[in-house]
Amino acid sequence: MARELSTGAAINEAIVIAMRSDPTVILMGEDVAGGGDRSKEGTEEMGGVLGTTRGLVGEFGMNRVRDTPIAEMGLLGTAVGAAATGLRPLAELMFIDFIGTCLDPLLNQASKLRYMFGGKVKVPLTVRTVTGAGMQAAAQHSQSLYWMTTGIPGLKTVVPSSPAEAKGLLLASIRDDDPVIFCEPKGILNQVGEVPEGDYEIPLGQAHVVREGGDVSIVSFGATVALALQAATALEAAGTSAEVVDLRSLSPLDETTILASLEKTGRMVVVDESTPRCSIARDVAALCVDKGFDFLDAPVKCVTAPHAPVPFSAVLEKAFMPSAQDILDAVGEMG
Amino acid sequence: MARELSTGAAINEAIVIAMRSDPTVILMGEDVAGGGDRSKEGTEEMGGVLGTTRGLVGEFGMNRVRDTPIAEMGLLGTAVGAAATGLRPLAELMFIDFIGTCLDPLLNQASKLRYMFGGKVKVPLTVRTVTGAGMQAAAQHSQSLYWMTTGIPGLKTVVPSSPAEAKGLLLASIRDDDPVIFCEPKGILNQVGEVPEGDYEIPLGQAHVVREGGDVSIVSFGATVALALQAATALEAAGTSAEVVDLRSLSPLDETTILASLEKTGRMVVVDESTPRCSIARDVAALCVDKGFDFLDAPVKCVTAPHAPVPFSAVLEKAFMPSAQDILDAVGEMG
Amino acid sequence: MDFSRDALIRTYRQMRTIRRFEEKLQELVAAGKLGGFLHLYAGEEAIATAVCAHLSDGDHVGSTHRGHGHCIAKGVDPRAMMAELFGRSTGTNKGKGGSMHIADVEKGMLGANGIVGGGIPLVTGAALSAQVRGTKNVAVAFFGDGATNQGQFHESLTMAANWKLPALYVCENNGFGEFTPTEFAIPVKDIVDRAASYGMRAVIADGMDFFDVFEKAGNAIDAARAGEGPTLLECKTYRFCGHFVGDPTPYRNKQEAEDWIQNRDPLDIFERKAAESGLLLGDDFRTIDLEVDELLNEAVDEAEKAPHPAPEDVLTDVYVRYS
Amino acid sequence: MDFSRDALIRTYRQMRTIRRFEEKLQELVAAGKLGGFLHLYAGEEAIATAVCAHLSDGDHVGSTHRGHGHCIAKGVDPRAMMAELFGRSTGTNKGKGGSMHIADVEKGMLGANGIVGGGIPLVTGAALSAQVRGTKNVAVAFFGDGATNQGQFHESLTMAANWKLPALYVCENNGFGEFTPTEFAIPVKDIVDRAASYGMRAVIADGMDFFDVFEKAGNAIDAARAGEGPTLLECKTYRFCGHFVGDPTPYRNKQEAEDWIQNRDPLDIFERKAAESGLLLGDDFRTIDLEVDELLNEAVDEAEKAPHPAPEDVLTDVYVRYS
Ligand SMILES: Cc1ncc(C[n+]2csc(CCOP(=O)(O)OP(=O)(O)O)c2C)c(N)n1
Ligand SMILES: Cc1ncc(C[n+]2csc(CCOP(=O)(O)OP(=O)(O)O)c2C)c(N)n1
Ligand SMILES: [Mg+2]
Ligand SMILES: [Mg+2]
Repeated sequence: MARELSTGAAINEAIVIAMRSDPTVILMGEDVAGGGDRSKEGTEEMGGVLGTTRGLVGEFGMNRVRDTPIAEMGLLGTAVGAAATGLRPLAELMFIDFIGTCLDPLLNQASKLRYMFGGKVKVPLTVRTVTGAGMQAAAQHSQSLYWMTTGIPGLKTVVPSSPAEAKGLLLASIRDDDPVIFCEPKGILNQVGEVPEGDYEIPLGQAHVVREGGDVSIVSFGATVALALQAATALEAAGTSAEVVDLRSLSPLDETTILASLEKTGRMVVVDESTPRCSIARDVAALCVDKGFDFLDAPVKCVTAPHAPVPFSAVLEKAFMPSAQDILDAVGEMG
Repeated sequence: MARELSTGAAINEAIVIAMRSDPTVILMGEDVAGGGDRSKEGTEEMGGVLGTTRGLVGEFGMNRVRDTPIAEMGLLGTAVGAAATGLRPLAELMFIDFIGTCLDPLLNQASKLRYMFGGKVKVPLTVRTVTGAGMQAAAQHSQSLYWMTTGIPGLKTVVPSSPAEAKGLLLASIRDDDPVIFCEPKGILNQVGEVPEGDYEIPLGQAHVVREGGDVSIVSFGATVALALQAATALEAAGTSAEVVDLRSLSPLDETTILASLEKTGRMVVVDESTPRCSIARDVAALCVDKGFDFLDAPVKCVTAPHAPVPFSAVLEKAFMPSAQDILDAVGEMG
Repeated sequence: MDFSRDALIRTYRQMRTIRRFEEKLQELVAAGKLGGFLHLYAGEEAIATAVCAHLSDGDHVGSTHRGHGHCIAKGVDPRAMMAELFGRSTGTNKGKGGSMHIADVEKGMLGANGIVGGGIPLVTGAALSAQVRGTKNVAVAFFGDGATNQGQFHESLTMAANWKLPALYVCENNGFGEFTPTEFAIPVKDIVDRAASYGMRAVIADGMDFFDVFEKAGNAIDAARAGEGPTLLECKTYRFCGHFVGDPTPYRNKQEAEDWIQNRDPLDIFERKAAESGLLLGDDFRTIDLEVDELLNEAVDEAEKAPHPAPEDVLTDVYVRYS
Repeated sequence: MDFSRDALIRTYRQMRTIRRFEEKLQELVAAGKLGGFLHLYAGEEAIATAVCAHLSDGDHVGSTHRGHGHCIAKGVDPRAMMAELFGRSTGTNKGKGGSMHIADVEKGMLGANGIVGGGIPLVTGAALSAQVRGTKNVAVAFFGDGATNQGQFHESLTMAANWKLPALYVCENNGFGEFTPTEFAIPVKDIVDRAASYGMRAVIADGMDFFDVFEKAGNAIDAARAGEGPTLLECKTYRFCGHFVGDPTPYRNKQEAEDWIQNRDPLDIFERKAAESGLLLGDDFRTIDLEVDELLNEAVDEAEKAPHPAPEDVLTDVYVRYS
């Protein structure tokens, strides 16, 4: 049980389990193998631009592991069609920034087919994608656009915060009968942690109280959970007991756990790597001031990136990304 | 001055004024003429699927009025390139739902070029588009996706609420040196109202207090302003004085006017035609519970559509769309 | 002629049903009874009918905003379709879809589609599904000339060609994309010219002639089932009505329109050719016409009497599982 | 040979600068001094150099993630580029862009682009702008073989062909899209086959031979300036390094790579042909090599000493006007 894996390796393991346990699961994406099965040519496949899918074409073959052309609209649209006709595709959108080239299959097809058809179809599609800043990858490879898929009814959006969470949430996502956008924050991809062996699912729509506390709630998800925990440690040293909630899935949103935490502490900070406008942070803050109004002892603070594209320079990128210090400052400002 | 026009006609007038006053303004879109200048063929152009741009190709010619193929990615991408190289394009995206086929030029190019280039370029592009439900146009032709463009730093998003507002805001948008998404809600397109003659601009980023009141603030925009006013009338009859704010532009957002109204009334409803998650309504609510916390006497209520695609049936579409009654209910629930 | 009397009757009945279904819609709109955007297939009936004659329920079809003909040809019940257009809970889509989204997955009908080009990758995915699962099914995308300018067309055909998918891409070249003539919007003379970009087999058919489309679609579908990959089939046709119901067509050349409508009606052409075979007589056609009329009158009556969805249904069918 | 000694020197210096600039980057990455994603142009230098030789600052160029060569060839200052890669405020983009976004609009360089295919419509827009404003300028898009599968390619070329825009589309076919061989991803043998979809003029050039690209690009650009519309120019080339700096290239055939790198280096080919002209001698080349080395050593020194942006700058340059 003390086995440690990186998030990337945990995801690879989840995919293997899903593909072994269900022959209708297929993997599609750009370079998910890298020119197909190369084992016979004396060369090796890369297994995705970050190596996450290495080895899969060897086990599952080219019928079930499909390198697509660089054509995201075709890739996702085809995955939606396959999902509506008997397969359970796991599609890779290399970086979520590329959603600009393939929003239609998500916005107007995957999310709406079931509803438009009066409930007479299901679209069991999962789209894995990488989100977030921190690698100096600049404005077109660093965005945290999960707010965009969260805002689309009919889609589910999941963001794991650790290797073990990634494995269990990905298995649940693949097996979910609705379309799921599964986000892999850059900040956790190389993180290493204990990962249970075997097949397990973490249900969608259930937030996780990562740390209990009574004075202030810090709602976070993905790479910001670690920041929240750091901030909680610092706050503890200063005599403030912080509760840290990991949302896990942004849609469905576990309102009950959020409101229960607020009821307990009366004070709320929401931490989100994305830019502020129409963000998850502000969405959760709105929930608090509606259904949680009676619990509120202080302003709800949103800790997000600024309203700007992601800059390249390391200095600017650091200024751009939310930090544990920003959370402490937010708690301080609450009075 | 008692001249009345429909919103569509007011927009047509604004385009004529903008094109006459600046030769770098061009108009591009699908069927904005309809097969080019047909005056010589004994046939007539439609001037857009809703007729809004009728007559323009006759005055400005085919060099400046460009029917594009049904290729939104090419249409908007080309408009961005033209905007960065000396033109001031006004592009038409027929319905905002089609943003799925052309998000990249907005998400990754128009909004980011200036920032990525270190401030050394400007992109004076305006995209006109139609939003909203109410015509039984169903799930792929009825969305209110302005929240999506509002969440993208580098873009501005404008939603007018009447013919006169549409004219002045469109002129300001076209002449703005940043990329602007100009939304035309279906609910106001056929609305008729007084429209001043001549050239005038309504500045972006300034909300408008449409009706003053002291007991509750109703923040609205686009087609929901009329609902807010209806509700205000009903509330007045019941002894509650409502202040109605028309946001006009969603980005930039006029925080000052919103917070001033909240300070005055202590109670806030935000009305938004879109679905709830990551909506403008929740974004404004989050503002209120942060910077306006001390003013709040009650929960902030969001009146939006439900978290669902837009249904076709008239009965369901009515249930889907926010109404004046929903606003009254929200005020009632505030206690 | 390789057709039996039964097959000819079936075919004519289908084309007639499509035509009459839409004539009903025009009447109903004029009477203020129907809402929403309606795009009529009139003039193009031979295409859907001929292509779908080769398909079974296990084969998938994807359609467009102009989808009534494809639905009927693929076996969707016109009564349920009519109820759908009335927004009733007995409709194909329980009233949630309307004209641009009519679907019946059990019949292999993957939906009309309001996004130009949006159905093309869905169909490509259905073909991928057939290939991965090792069935002998095919998938067919119907789309317009204008749709070939969409990136979704290009990306989908690239993938289908790379993978030799069992797919058929049927372009209904009806001379217009909305109000813009095809030659103004597309830089090549024939849509089949575009297949060179995918090294894809491509064939032109006379979209007004059921028999021509039947033969060419049949060859392409046989090839697809045999693992020989996809085909692009261009059917030359003409849109008899405006782009949508209510379009006054001021942009269209009256002469040209008259010529197509008077002289090249696919139902007339079919009737003439079928009559030449001697298997069907003029009276047979008129009998079918009456039967079709009756069916559709009933469909309208039923639809008008059918229940509306309940307002609460606005929130059902969004997800399979909500938590 | 139609080239003067000066032109040959200028050309060689440019190709050498591109090559050496990127060798420096590799050294700097190895030394842990540079961050971000870096895609090297090594092996493809002849293309950018030959195409841009026909352009002035008023002509626009759009590039890709692999943009260093296009920038240098279009006249962007390598010192400012180096400073940009170090993220300094003296960089071309004030440190906000980095390798995938280097731009210099005054030089007509519309930016590298991190979105595959994303630069193609921007360039099409620049060509539209030239046409609407009635200038004699042209616009050139550089993109890879993989990018031709993008919808943006298809939609842009359709528009350019419809409107006869003064544009040149240069496909750098380097055998790979990331790790996937071109023949695996694209269903046609030559990229020029795709031009049939637009009725567009199309030409293949040897991308390793400056002189061949120069001639063919020149003809296409002259045609564009003369109002004869766009051309698709396919340059056959090879990516000497991995897809990005750090890519161990396990997927690539070692023999094939060796062959291209040893026998078909565009700098060697240029040197051989230029030397044959008798206008330049071996020593001339070596002198230029030294000058280029010096320039780039200085560029690195300067960049390392240049100031970082201030953290507050994270919020500047988002809008022209904020209210
Ligand atoms: C992505 C997208 N762009 C634009 C439209 C608006 N629109 C609906 S039908 C149509 C014309 C389609 O032309 P064509 O593909 O030739 O089909 P036809 O209507 O002629 O059958 C357009 C532009 C749309 N529905 N979707
Ligand atoms: C829209 C989009 N999809 C995918 C990527 C990831 N990506 C970056 S470069 C590249 C390969 C591009 O291949 P090609 O066009 O042949 O250019 P080359 O790298 O060979 O110069 C890919 C897939 C991207 N940046 N943008
Ligand atoms: Mg058409
Ligand atoms: Mg390549």
